[in-house]
Amino acid sequence: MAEFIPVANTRSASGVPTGKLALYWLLCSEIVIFGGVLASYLMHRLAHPEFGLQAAHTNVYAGTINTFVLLTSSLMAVLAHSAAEHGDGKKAAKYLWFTIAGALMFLCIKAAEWTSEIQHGYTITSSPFWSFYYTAAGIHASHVIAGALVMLWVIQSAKKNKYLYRVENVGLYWHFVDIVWIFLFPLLYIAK
Amino acid sequence: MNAPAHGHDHVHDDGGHHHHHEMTFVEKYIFPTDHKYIGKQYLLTGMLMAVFGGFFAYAFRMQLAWPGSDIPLFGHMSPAEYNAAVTNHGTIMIFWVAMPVLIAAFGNFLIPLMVGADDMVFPRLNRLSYQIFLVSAIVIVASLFVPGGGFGGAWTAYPPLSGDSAYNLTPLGSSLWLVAVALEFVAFLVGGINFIVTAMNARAPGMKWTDVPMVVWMICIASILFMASVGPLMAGAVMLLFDQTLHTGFFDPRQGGDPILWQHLFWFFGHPEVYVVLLPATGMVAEVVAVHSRKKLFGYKTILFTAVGTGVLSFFVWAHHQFIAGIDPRMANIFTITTVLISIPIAEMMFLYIATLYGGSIRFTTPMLWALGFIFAFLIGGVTGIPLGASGADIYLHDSYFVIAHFHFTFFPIAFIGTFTGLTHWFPKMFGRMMNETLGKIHFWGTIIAVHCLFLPMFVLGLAGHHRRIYDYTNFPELSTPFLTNIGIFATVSLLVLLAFQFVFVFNFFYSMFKGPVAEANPWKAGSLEWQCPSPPPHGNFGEHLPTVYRGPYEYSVPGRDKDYWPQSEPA
Amino acid sequence: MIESLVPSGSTFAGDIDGLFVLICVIVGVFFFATLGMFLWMLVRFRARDGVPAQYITGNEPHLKTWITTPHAIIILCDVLLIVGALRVWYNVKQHMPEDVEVIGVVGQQWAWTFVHAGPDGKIDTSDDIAVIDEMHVQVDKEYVFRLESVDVLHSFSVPTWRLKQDAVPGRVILGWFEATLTGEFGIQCAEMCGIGHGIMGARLFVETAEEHAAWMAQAGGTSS
Amino acid sequence: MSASHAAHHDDHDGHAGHGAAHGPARYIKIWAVLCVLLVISVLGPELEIQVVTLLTAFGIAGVKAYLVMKEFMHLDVEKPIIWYILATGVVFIGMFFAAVSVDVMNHDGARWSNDAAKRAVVAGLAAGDPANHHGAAEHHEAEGAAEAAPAQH
Repeated sequence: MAEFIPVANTRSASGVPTGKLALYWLLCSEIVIFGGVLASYLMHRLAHPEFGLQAAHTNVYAGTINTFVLLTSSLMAVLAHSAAEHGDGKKAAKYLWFTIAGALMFLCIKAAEWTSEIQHGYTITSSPFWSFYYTAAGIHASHVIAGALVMLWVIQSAKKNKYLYRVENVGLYWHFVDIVWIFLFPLLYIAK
Repeated sequence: MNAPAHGHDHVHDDGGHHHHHEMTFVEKYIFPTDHKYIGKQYLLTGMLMAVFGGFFAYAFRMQLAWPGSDIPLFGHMSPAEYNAAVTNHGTIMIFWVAMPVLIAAFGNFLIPLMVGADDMVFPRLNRLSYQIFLVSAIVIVASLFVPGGGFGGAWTAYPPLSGDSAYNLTPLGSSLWLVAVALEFVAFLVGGINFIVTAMNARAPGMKWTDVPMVVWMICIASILFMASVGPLMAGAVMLLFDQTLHTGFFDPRQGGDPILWQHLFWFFGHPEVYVVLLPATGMVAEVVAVHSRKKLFGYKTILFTAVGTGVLSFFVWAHHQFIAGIDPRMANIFTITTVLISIPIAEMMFLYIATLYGGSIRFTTPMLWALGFIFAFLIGGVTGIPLGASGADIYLHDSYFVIAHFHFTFFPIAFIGTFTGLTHWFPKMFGRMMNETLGKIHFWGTIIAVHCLFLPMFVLGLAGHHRRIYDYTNFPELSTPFLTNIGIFATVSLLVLLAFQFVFVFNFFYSMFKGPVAEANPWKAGSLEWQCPSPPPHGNFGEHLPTVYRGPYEYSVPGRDKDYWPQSEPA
Repeated sequence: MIESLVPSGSTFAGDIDGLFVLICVIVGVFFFATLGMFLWMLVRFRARDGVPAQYITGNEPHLKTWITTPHAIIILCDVLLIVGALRVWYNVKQHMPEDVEVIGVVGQQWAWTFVHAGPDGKIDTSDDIAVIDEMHVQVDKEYVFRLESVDVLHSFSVPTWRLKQDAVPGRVILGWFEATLTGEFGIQCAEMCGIGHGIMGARLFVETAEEHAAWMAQAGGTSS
Repeated sequence: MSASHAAHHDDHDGHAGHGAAHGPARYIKIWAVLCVLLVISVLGPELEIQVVTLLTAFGIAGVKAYLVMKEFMHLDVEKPIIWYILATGVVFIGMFFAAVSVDVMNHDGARWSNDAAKRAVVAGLAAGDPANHHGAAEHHEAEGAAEAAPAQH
């Protein structure tokens, strides 16, 4: 099918590149989605001291390693952006592969962690804390998956040195996913 | 400055595809990326869904007027079917009729044309938005036919009723309903980003923010409102879906959850949602009033500020839907104040529209009649909202037919009168043919009279204590006196008349689409950009040379010019 | 206005009716003034041959007054409305009489259970009289109701008293009323509660002190 | 060559004057700082002092988020409109929390009390008490008992 890339896409009346502007609007909508979950969780957390006792059963080590993995993959994303900025699409693609590797590692650790928790009897229906735990982390994990898939798509054009601005945009999304986890980590794991 | 570089990239890189203008039928109509076709897809899907919504309205009004009788085309109505009908009438009319038609159809069709662009900034994302929307529409219709029947817990879906199939008895219907609503939100988030970015970035050279037509502004403000308000409900929808399917206890008090939380999550979105659909309709009315009275809008910036003010304020009022729902009564005081204050910007907006008529040369064309009808009906809807927003009076009026009458006097003008305003005005641009004025006027007068006969009596029913969503009022002796019963029958008969007049529109719409007189490029002699290209606009809208803007969109009757309009793209 | 359709049967019913009338008068004035202006313009400025439209931007001071003046009046009226609404709201929903008899109201799919305090005037004692779908109260006596729900949301609505309050499962919500009119009235559920929502009604009996005592003797006797 | 790249960069993204400040070396430095902060945020709560927990867990989360936004997302050199877009979401969520917490975060209010939540707290604390907690099975029983009790009132 013929691709039609309109002139509209190339205009920049606001001074911000179109892709980036759209991405920030997307992040705005994501902020309110995660904000809704986190605000609901926080209200319950502050009013229910028993959440702290249940949070003690979470695996802080897994959470810490996952934070480290996401921080590192964020670094890879920004290095990819740096390479793309210098016009080196191949290098950018390489760094994006590292970022995807980080996403996969994050998901594997998450899977192992959840498996162990479910085996210990802490399922999504065990208590409101565990419901929030699985829901919030699950919504976040779905964003990790989505980000990794989009990165796969970006890599295809980046390695041909095309659409290099997409490397920055997917990186920005990835940093947002990272920031969400930065807040989820203390909320779900550390605060007892 | 980077823009040409990007454009360069795009033209040369499409993975081996090359650009050609002749498109196959499938490309053009089934999977189009052209904003005009996507807009028309939204329009026709919305109109089709309106048939469902209208049919439900017909069915449950018949049940209310003649309880227990066999309803033609429906048969006997059970309480479960009644609940499913009222629930899905509300859901479909708001999420699958008002939103797709007002925001998506007109937004898609008008924004690129009005800002002088050749398409949306992300045409394929735009197509994706419609496809997700179509899936959501299929899911909501499918939810009516699953075992157990459609979801019947009201469009607000308050848990625990909606969260536990032991209470609502519709295990599949309620989950599918929720999935459909969530998918619809995703579709409009994607579409909304596209609208906002198009209006922000793809404006024609020379188009300052005060040169943007009002309807574009309104659709963008509405999209921003939607985007900023829907997040908590998206999160809530996931939580409620888990409650339904996995039996978690987010909203189930037996497991330590809180049903009030859902009400907040819902209405934090639900109230701005009213303005999400209202603003595009008022934008279209502004366009039509200006064009057909040959007048500049009275205070362009003030109208804009009232719209922004209404939008922002709409985030601070949601709990007036919950005054008596068990929220802390002290909070109700704050929300009463904010709710009553929202009357200031919205009343001012209506004043400014009426002031636009001052000194004009009003042509009573069909679109103008609809626009004037909107102002008239919306005035009724607006003033009857005040008793509901004032907490003291709301104690009695809450969840009564007064509420129904009030919000139908807002939503009917928005969703239908607004749509008819836009459709009759932009029909020549959409389809390249004129609609029949005589049939249009018959349709207008029939509709406007019938709709007042339908909803004005409901104010009386509400004051007499009729509650909403009651299957059969004969169970309540106080509510089934002959006087009240006759009012109900009168309303139902008015509905039948209203529905009958819609056939006039449907005939006019499809007949004119194929057989109407061919329209010139600018039949209304309007100044905004969409009228400066052929009717209907070709692929790419303006041909080789996209327009440059020199002035505002409402330069009508400028002294010293022989023509009473001044196209935005005409060099000085 | 409302009392011509539904009798006004509690101490605060008149306040709510009065507030409604106040609002109707204020918004009615605005509505008809706006409508009059609107219709006048439609007639005055209809298209006529040889009369072009004027070029008005909306910045002309003598025309802007027509917007800013009503704008200021609306703000004043809003203050009036808010004061009126909050006064009524405070009385009905925030004020709470002390040391009065409590009636338990429990909603469930799809019936109301009314737990009357019985002869000792205290709820949660052995002589409570629990009745399904019938509420018996004494006229001109303040009561507190204790609203609960077993399963889903319900709304305890007594149109005659202008009283409405949702029952939320897991929560206990208190309110008060004082009936002023004897007789039999309707009680409805005003919040969607499932397929039986349309039949979830109950009867309210407002009785004089003697009648109420007689009912209590009879009901207490049969129920124990 | 690098000067022309920097110029192009400024041109492209509006990162005026920051072209030199953002480079791989700096990104790695920031990453190292983030990792140190992560270690602090995990070790802080081990002291089991509530103030320290709050400061290290949430204060440092704020610092980390700030660093990622400033250094990785380059929000410091972005146009104000980006800030307005993001602030829209944050402000509305803050307002949502402020208004809703009155109902959901409190278990008692003017003329209402959330008995179900209070029961959940009691049952949850009993079940989660290390003294009698031997696994999830018992945990479930305790919850079941807590549910059954109030139904009889």
